[in-house]
Amino acid sequence: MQLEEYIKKTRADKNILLMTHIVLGYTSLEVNREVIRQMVENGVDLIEMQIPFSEPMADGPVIVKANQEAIETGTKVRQCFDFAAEMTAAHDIPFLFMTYYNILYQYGVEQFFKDSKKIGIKGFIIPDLPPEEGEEFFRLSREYGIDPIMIYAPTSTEERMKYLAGYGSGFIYCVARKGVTGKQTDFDKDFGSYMKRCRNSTTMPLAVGFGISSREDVETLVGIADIAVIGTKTIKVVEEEGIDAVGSFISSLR
Amino acid sequence: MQLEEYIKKTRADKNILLMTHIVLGYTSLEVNREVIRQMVENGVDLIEMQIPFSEPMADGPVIVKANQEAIETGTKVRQCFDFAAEMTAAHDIPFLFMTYYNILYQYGVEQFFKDSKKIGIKGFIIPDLPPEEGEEFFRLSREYGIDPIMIYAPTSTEERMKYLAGYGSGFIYCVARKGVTGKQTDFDKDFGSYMKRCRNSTTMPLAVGFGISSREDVETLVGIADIAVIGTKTIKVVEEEGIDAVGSFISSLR
Amino acid sequence: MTKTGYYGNWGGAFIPEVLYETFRELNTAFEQAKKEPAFWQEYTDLMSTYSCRPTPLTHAENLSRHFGGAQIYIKREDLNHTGAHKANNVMGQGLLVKRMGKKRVIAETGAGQHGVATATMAAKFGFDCTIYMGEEDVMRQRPNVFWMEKLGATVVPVTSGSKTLKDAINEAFRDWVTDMDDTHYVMGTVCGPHPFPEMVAWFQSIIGMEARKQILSQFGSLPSRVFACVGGGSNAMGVFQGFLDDADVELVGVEAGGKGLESGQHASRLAGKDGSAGVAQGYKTMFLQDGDGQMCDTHSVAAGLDYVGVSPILTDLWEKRRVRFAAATDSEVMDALELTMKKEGIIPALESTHAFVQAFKEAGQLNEKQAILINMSGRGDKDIFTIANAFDDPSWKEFIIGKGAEYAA
Amino acid sequence: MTKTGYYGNWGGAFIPEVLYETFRELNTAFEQAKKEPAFWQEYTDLMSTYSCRPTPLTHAENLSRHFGGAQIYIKREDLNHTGAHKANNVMGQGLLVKRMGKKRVIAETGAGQHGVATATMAAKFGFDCTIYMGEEDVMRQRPNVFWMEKLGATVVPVTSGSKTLKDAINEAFRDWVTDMDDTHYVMGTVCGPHPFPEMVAWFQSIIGMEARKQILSQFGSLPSRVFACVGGGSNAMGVFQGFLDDADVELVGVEAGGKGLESGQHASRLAGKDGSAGVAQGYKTMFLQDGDGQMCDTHSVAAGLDYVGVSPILTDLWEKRRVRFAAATDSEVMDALELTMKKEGIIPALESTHAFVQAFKEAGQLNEKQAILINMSGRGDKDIFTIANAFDDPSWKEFIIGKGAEYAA
Ligand SMILES: Cc1ncc(COP(=O)(O)O)c(C=O)c1O
Ligand SMILES: Cc1ncc(COP(=O)(O)O)c(C=O)c1O
Repeated sequence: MQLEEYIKKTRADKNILLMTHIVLGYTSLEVNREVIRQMVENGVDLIEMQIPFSEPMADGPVIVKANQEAIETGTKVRQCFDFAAEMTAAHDIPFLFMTYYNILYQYGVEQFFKDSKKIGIKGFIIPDLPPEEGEEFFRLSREYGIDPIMIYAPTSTEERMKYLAGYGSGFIYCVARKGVTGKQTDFDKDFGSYMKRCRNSTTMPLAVGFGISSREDVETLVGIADIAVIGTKTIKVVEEEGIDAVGSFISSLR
Repeated sequence: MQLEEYIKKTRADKNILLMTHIVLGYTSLEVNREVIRQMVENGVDLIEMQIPFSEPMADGPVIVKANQEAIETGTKVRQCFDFAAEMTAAHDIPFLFMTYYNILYQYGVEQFFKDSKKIGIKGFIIPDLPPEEGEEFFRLSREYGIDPIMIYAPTSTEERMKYLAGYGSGFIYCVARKGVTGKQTDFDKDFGSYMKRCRNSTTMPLAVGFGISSREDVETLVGIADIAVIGTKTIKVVEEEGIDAVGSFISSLR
Repeated sequence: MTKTGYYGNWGGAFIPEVLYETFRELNTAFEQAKKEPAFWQEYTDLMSTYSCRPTPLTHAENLSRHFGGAQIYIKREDLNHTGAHKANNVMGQGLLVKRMGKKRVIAETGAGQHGVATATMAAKFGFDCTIYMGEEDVMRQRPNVFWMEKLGATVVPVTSGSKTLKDAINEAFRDWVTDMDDTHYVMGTVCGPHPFPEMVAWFQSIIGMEARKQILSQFGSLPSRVFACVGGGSNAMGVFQGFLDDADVELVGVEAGGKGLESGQHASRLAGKDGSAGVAQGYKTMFLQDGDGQMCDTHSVAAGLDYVGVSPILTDLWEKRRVRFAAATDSEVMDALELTMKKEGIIPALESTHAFVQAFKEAGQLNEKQAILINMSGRGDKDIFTIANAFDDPSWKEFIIGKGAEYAA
Repeated sequence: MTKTGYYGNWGGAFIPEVLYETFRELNTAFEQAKKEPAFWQEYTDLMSTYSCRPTPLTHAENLSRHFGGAQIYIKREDLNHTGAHKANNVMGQGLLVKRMGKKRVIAETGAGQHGVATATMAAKFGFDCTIYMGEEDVMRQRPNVFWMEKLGATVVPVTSGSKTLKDAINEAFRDWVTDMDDTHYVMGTVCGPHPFPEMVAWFQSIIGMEARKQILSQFGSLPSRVFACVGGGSNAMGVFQGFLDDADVELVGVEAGGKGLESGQHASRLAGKDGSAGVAQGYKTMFLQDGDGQMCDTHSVAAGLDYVGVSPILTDLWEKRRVRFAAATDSEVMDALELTMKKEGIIPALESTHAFVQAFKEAGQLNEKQAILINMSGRGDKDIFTIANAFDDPSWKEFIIGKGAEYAA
């Protein structure tokens, strides 16, 4: 639907797009606001906003800690929506929600779609929701026109990838390697054949995430992927160098 | 043999005899020497000298501790014999050895009799040697003419007492109550019927021990027993009031 | 879209894509094993030569007399090798791992029982072994940590989240998504994504099969009620399966009441009113969570019951009213433990004692011609630090102070 | 003069007169019970419903492969209720006590296993219970003391003599001579005055009966050698009795070698040259004593083997060369323990590990068509303080220091 179109259009001018990831409420919504501002100003093309969850099973230690602290400092799902509404209004790039399924389930899955639609969220990334469990979710995503971003893993067969692609839209999130977020990725021979498999299985744009942290990483992906996803690294930049370092970090990537 | 005769003769002048007990080597042989001197001077009629043993199963805490310390300070069986020889030479009353069977067993049972005979020991009290286990012991006691002192207990039937008497000579040691040495004894109705049973079962003199510690105790035994045995109490007197208190304690008893 | 692994409305497999193949392989191996009578035979042979199955059923005559009601029978899972029912599941999964040709196992553990059992199985089968354990549980169950290490396992203290069982599960999954080719995750209870609930229930069903036979032969008829404590629910499912088809046998699951159902400090997902439907740790069940779906901190004196979720199979049986749920508070547990020790010479694990509490409450409602059965999931030896502490035992404290001073010197 | 209760030159009943009647009564009750098949049936029923008899026989495949010799089989007495073979004897004597109508039991204990077992039996049968335990053993086996107390027993620390097992035995006798009418002394091993050696051996023979049947059915023929640790000798006698008539089965008793047979710090009465014939604690056997007959201080890392005497039955079998004796040192024991944990997932008690040491030394002398059998008398959980200490485990120490500081605060 709308995301695929946006990506293809934007790709006309850029050899690769950047999608960044932030954890809402970490270290505060004020910090998120400033980080997002700098990201957008420095040319980020899409932003996935993670609504924190107490059991982030697929995340690595940095993001786990961010989730946990965001919850501990009182970040509520309601506030995440309000903040997201503010962001979509302020910035002219697509925003996605990334979170675990229980957040939708408690909110009420349809209500979650309805409210997300209302505030202009373009896609959902739900790492613990395989198509086998997502009947309602995929029906609603068609109904509300929000892209369900499917995830490919290095362990996915081509057959499985095609099956997954049948449920998704917008783009495919290709997890660069086994494991959780936040560890460095080796772009070795296996990675090449994995990406070939991804490419063969869908015509949707491909985003690659997990362990992308430098200009070299991003360059490696040019020609192979459409979007490079920067996750853990921006959290580390803020933690280690402060909010003001985000802009220059982002602009250094491409 | 000789003990029974001695007791009967001595009893002609006294309504009850006194037998005292000491643990050899506790707190030292020097102390033993002085204690024995005072005992004899104050009219004690027989003395049982306990050769210390590491496992004094039938003794109470005071005598257990005395045994243990005597061994710890290096008291050897050989020294006990030498000391006993000195005592039998110095004092004109009968001395007995009291000990556990293992002391004889290690020494060599026959050698133990031979050496005891040589130094003039008149009797043996071995609380862990019932007639059923004492074939060699009783044979040797006849051979060497040393009286094996049999023990009666309140739990002994009259039949059993008669059986025991068949093995003993000299006198019978009537344990005044159940339990180990050193605790106060109640001379109640049961005690009376017990002593009657003892009396019925033998013509030998009767000694009563376990918990005899005062003039009143001794007086109670007059007419019932031939010998009152003072055990733990003298150890306590020495511990609490010093060696010099032994003489007056003994003379206070009768 | 095939929806497998559901029990009524509960269960499923909410897993990250990277584990899809691993689960496919596991499902295949499990389905295959289930079909082969030789596999179950191999399993029972192993359990009867390495552990001591069948475990006995003990008639608790003194307790029965004490309460003056039903005859109380105790199924003795404490006599298993490693001291709890956890051995059943673990040895069964060990056989599956051998079939699948994997060389490494990982597991989460709360009380440490499942960790010790897994480390034991790994030693026996020659697997590498890593155990994830909440840092708080590492503290309260140190003896078990010591044994796991001595058995050759690596114990990783988990410092995220509430530092208890649920966080150890998350961490085990994080290991698994990194290292699935050679590694099997030995889930310790009837929770998690399909096929775990079904698989663990299958291996644990040996408890109920034995118990049913035993009570029929020892007591002469079926029990009126069967009591089991419910952490994840594996020992409960184990014993309940022997009686599910016997409509007259009431099945009672006992959850951790902690400091009371009204206190907010408990782990009762079904017995109280605090649980709500949710999806986490790969499956759908009743969780203790807030309105946003964030999991709550739970509390129990028994580390093995201190968990936010519960078996989807039990949630289904609860919804269908086949299993009744109750809760036992920490202090009721200490009282029941003391009584059981003094009356029967039996020391149940703190987890297991929860089942005793409810059985004791109900024994008097029945008559002496009726029987009730308590599943004693494990022995209390492992809990000495917690129990001595709860009883405020002065000579124990003195002993520990002395030892501590000795080591500090 | 009838000499009963002798095994060759050993045994007897060197008891104070005050106990004569008590022993007569005990002998009568025991002789009567031995004659009644119903008594043995009652005993085995109790053991199969309250403990988990028959205990399994485990084929230790990894250890067998490791040593490349005989097939190693382990008889799993650790899986008994309370964790050791001690339960067999204690429950048997409990049934006798019930017959005799007594209401109180006393016992000595070294490692604490016999004390826990007796306290357990007393709880089950409703007897009062007092346990005598050397002060030194109270220190090194504190968890067992805690459990005994919680089971309702009074534990009396014995401060006389060397403050270990032999002194606890003396103290128990001192209690008994005071209070014999209502009280039975539950002797914990095959020592002491007749009928204890015979009685304890009889109850423990259940081990060997089972083991013989099991190895015939699992391995297909008799083992070449049977290994058991020897403290007093009850677990050894228990298993040996299954094979005494099989002349080709070599029986090996393993004593505590402590710091070495030459060190003077051990508890080897038969394996070394330091033992000599003597009479103490009511019976005649080989003791560790000096030339005067004073008992020596013994040493072993395993409290349950730390004893000056040994079963008169075993001394007879040793003299007749039917049982061979060996010794295992403390450090050999720690190595064998570590290996057994890592290879088989089994944690033998320090006592039991002595048998493993000798079996490991000899396994390679045989071929894989032959079998050896190790009697694993108990589990090692109880020894955590000793084992963690011996392994010098830093995180254990840290944990204890922390707990100590918490309690001291
Ligand atoms: C002895 C014991 N019982 C019960 C449990 C709870 O688990 P489940 O509900 O799966 O039986 C545990 C968990 O560690 C345990 O150790
Ligand atoms: C586990 C265990 N094994 C062996 C022994 C030694 O006793 P025995 O030689 O009588 O079997 C003990 C004594 O406490 C023990 O606890």
